[in-house]
Amino acid sequence: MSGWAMALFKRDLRLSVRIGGSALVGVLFFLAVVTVIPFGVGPDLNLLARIGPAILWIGALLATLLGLDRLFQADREDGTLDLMMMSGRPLELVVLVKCLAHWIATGLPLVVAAPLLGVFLNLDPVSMGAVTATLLVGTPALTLIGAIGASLTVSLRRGGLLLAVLVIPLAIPVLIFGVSSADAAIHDPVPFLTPFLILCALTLIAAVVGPVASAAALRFSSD
Amino acid sequence: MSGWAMALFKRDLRLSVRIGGSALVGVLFFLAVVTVIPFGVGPDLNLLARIGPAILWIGALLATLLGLDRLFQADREDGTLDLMMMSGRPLELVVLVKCLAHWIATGLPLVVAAPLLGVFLNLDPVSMGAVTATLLVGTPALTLIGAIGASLTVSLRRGGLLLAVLVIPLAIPVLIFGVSSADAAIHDPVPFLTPFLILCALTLIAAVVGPVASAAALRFSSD
Amino acid sequence: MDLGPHSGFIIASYALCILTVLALVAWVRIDKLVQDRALKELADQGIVRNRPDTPKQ
Amino acid sequence: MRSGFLKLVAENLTIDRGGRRVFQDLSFAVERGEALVVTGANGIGKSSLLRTLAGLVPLAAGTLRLDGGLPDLLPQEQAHYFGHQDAVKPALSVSENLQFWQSFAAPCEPDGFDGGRYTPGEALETLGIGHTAHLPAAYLSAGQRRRLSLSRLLITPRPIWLMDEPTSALDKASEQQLLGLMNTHLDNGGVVVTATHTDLALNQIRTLHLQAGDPGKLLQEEAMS
Amino acid sequence: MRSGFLKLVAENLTIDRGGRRVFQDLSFAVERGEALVVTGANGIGKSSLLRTLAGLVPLAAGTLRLDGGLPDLLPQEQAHYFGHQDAVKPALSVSENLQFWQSFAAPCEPDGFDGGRYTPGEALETLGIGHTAHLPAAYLSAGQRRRLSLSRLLITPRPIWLMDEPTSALDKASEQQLLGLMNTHLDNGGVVVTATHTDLALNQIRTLHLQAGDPGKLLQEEAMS
Amino acid sequence: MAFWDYANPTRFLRLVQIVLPWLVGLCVITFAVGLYMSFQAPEDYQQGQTIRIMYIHVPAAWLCMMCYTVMSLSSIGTLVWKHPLADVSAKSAAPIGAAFTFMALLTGSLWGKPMWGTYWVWDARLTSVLVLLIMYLGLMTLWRTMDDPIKAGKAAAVLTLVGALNLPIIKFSVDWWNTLHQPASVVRLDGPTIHPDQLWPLLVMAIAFTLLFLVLHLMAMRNEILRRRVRALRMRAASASHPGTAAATAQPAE
Ligand code: HEM
Ligand SMILES: Nc1ncnc2c1ncn2[C@@H]1O[C@H](COP(=O)(O)OP(=O)(O)OP(=O)(O)O)[C@@H](O)[C@H]1O
Ligand SMILES: Nc1ncnc2c1ncn2[C@@H]1O[C@H](COP(=O)(O)OP(=O)(O)OP(=O)(O)O)[C@@H](O)[C@H]1O
Ligand SMILES: [Mg+2]
Ligand SMILES: [Mg+2]
Repeated sequence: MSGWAMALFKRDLRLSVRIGGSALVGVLFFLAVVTVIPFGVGPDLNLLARIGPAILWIGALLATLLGLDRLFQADREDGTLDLMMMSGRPLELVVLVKCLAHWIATGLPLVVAAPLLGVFLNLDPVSMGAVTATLLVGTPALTLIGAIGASLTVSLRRGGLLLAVLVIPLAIPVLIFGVSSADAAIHDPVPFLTPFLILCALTLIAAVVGPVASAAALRFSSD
Repeated sequence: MSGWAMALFKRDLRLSVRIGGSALVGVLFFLAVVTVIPFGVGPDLNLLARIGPAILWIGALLATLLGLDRLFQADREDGTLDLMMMSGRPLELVVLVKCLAHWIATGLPLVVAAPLLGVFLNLDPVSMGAVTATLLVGTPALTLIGAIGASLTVSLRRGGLLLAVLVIPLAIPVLIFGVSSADAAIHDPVPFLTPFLILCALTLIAAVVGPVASAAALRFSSD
Repeated sequence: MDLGPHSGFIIASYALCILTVLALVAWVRIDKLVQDRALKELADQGIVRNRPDTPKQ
Repeated sequence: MRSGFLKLVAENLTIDRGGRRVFQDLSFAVERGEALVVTGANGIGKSSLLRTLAGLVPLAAGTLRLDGGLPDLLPQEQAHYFGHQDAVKPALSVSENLQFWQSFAAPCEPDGFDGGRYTPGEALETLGIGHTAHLPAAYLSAGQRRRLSLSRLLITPRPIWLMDEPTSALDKASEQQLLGLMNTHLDNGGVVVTATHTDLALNQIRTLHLQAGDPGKLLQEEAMS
Repeated sequence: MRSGFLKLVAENLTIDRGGRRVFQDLSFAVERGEALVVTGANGIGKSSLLRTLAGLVPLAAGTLRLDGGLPDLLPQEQAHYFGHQDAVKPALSVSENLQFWQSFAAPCEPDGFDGGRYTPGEALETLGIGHTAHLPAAYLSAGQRRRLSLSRLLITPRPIWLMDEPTSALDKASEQQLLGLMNTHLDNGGVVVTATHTDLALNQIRTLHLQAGDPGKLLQEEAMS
Repeated sequence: MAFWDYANPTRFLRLVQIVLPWLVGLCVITFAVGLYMSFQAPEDYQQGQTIRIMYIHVPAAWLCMMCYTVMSLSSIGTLVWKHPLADVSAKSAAPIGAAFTFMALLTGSLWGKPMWGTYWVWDARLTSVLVLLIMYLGLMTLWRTMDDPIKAGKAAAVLTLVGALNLPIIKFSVDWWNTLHQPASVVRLDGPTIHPDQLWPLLVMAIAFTLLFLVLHLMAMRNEILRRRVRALRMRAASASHPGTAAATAQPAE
């Protein structure tokens, strides 16, 4: 990473860590969603084990998307975003670096927390490993796709919910392949690798489409 | 309602309707969550019907809580909240009226949408009716309890997720009795009325505790 | 005309579709009325467009 | 100088903000018809003082009372606060904004103070934005929004006006108009407390100059004109 | 007056904001060593003009170029923007804030402009907030934050300074210091474009007074010494 | 006259004024004929009378996809050519598209109950239509939430185009996920497989639906242009009486 990108990366990471532990809030939300579902569904352990990977994925999806609203908003509100656009650095890369830092601060903790939460859901070690692996590969895609929503709603105060609504349709393929490769790992006959590779491909696509669309939206929103 | 309360109520309702249809965003999020869950859980209609009431309740819980972050924040950011505290009106009542307006604008549409979403989850008419009835009685409690979170996070920009994390533990009793009375209506042997009455009681308690705690938090946050 | 055992579904789908279309028509018509009224209100205050033929932007 | 009964008295005010003492043992009194102009360098505590008078920042020590006001109301319930934020809702029309505040804020007219009692329409006309009454407030320019915010002070009579840099972001013409309104309020028997960086042409001025000093004491009070 | 090559040229600028035309066919040029002071009533479009020069508001028509600048950079990439917002992160320390901007913003020193090249430490010292370097920026008062924001302009040399009401919220002493810095920048061969409601004591001033008028003709430009 | 000359909203309004009555008439006639034909058509040997639902279900389903195509093309117009009518077109197409999607879902579910025994299954095609509905509604919300129409148009254009990329992905991934719905039988490489007695009413109804879309779209676009005029004029009204605080030229951009 060149100097400016590294500086940006470090700054964003520092901010995430220092400001009220965004990471913590994300993980707590994940935890809250995952614990609330058994209260609704009932304490049937077989059922929970069966829908466990789905619960973890849906929890991670919501936690990621709902935590993204401040990705650009904070920078916009204090004028930093304006200066970034004048900085002479390619905005697409700026977005990519910010997404990376954001994912490390908030996505990675979710991935780390997933196996622990898996215990609550009565997941066996294989499924736990599979879900964690798919989350590791898939959550970056969620962050990158979510960045599009974040830049579309950057000027709106009430971002969170709207962002999720806009982005969920875009994130559905990621969810499908995430859950289906986790399921594939559990039910032996189906091959694990095919959906997993598709998931990887989706993440790579998102790494291109996300920053490009997001930078375009940010440019249009400047005013 | 006395004159000032009516004025406040009308104003808040007008604002919710005019500002980008907050109601619409909440319902859309509800729809999106309910749609996303089968992608995770799988398309098994029996399973979906079984966990249907839970899905609807969890969707409504999240939509309500995540939509609450602007309940006081908008008023705080533009200085309205300061003036409200100087207005010579009891802050508890102000909070209550605001919650009422907010529930009508965003909670009621969720209740109305619930039966439609029930179709996607293969709910039979009885469960649909039961879930809708429990939501009608229970969502006001969610709004009122959420108001506490909203006033605790009023000065924090990154409200949505944090609010949900703070409030979900408080809202779990509502969720439990909501889902269990909906389930009771479906599986005949268990009486429907007992959990339903408890749910009503919870709403009444929330109508007292919510505004009082919320007003206290708002007073402390003024600065 | 006999629509068979499922006539309810057929009639319901036609009826609901017609309702939806009517709602759409009502939406455009009412919207038009609202905008026309607003324009007229502004015109009464003497505020009219002064560049009737220049393209926007 | 007309001397009346209404009197805002602050005794030994001490304020902490963000865990830091902003000022300590500040005492002053302002009578009806008088304007207290608070001056001082950046960050010295002018806004904090005004927000304290408005009851928005809690007192760490000291007392604040309004002699001659309505006894069952707190001082801040008899005051208007006009600060940096406009409390204008862009989605409501100008008159909806104003009507809300008229119905919502309790008026207060103690003896010896005559609030004027403008209707919303009159207030908007007075401030020169009557023609915008039916437009959404979103269409107002910054200056017009500020005037809309100001008209709040005219429709609900309250004897004390707390104004934090009231002329900021106003051009010269609007500034004159504002000073006129403040002088009228003083003539009606009201009290004005205002923080400012510029000189204001008000009738009865007392200046409170805050300045950094020993932790203990930091004010000079002088009566002018 | 030193005359150099560097020249910011705006031709027939037209700006729409929020679907409304703010101004039309505005042309001017500022050379190195010159300050263009933009004045006018509230809401007339001063800030909009500066934001246009900063590339933040899209042009509806017209062109903007920097003669004598680096050819492969856009004009806004050779400019600093100092507006109402401070771009200060309260959670970072003062020097972390500054170091980030030093690494992030690309410097630009075209011929005939000497940027000075302060280190972050020197810049903070120059602005009198050196002692706060290791404090979180959250502890700064409004005026100190503004000075921190200003030090950004010193550490990354760029020839054009776009300053929107730079003296707002500053007390008298800080204002003098700011004017000194602006004059130094002009002497170094830079360009300053600033919007203001007050008079600024700068060396080489050209005034651009915006005022409402017939579409088309709306500006008086006068060169003052 | 080149199409480009209609770029001007005023001229576009004039054109609408002329074309609209004819279109409305044509639309009503086609609907009359189409509805008549669809109730005259013989019943299906498999699906019985419920085949009549097809004559509204399939056109609505086609139209909801076409509408998104129109929006995507308009979005390209907004972003690439900055065509002044493009975002007006995209914005006014969204509610219509949402309504058609709703109709397709509605008729499909009502057809599903007698055919499949349930109103809804999480099948590939059904689910992707549901996702399309969410996308329409999301776009509409985005438009409503941003008050500056120009900025809203650009933001929505970005989202529309990303969504357009996403739709085929959803279609394929969901296909992979679960399938139950009918395979294509009209638009096929080897020619339609359904009986001509059923095909004709279907085609007439499809034309009628397309005309309906055109009529509604033109009317909605006209409303949108008027709405922007009102907005511009109101902004001018806000400043008109006070040149001192007015912008330099108080001219509407619209
Ligand atoms: C809510 C449920 C349904 C939805 C959302 C839906 C959606 C669609 C869509 C999008 C198309 C157009 C596909 C294309 O042309 O590529 C279509 C066509 C069609 N649908 Fe459905 N459908 C639903 C239920 C049903 C049911 C229950 C039936 C009958 C059993 C049915 C029968 C058909 C037929 C015959 C076509 C025409 C296929 C062709 O010729 O291409 N649909 N539907
Ligand atoms: N919300 C707050 N929380 C904590 N501390 C604050 C807050 N607002 C201000 N302060 C601190 O209180 C002190 C006084 O600030 P205040 O805003 O009252 O100054 P001021 O005199 O109004 O300055 P200015 O001329 O810049 O308006 C400053 O040291 C500031 O850092
Ligand atoms: N973000 C925005 N979106 C839409 N319109 C805007 C925006 N900002 C300003 N305007 C409009 O553009 C016009 C010019 O505003 P601008 O802020 O440039 O004025 P100004 O001359 O800087 O005024 P002031 O002296 O109050 O700073 C005003 O009519 C304003 O309503
Ligand atoms: Mg202050
Ligand atoms: Mg300005």
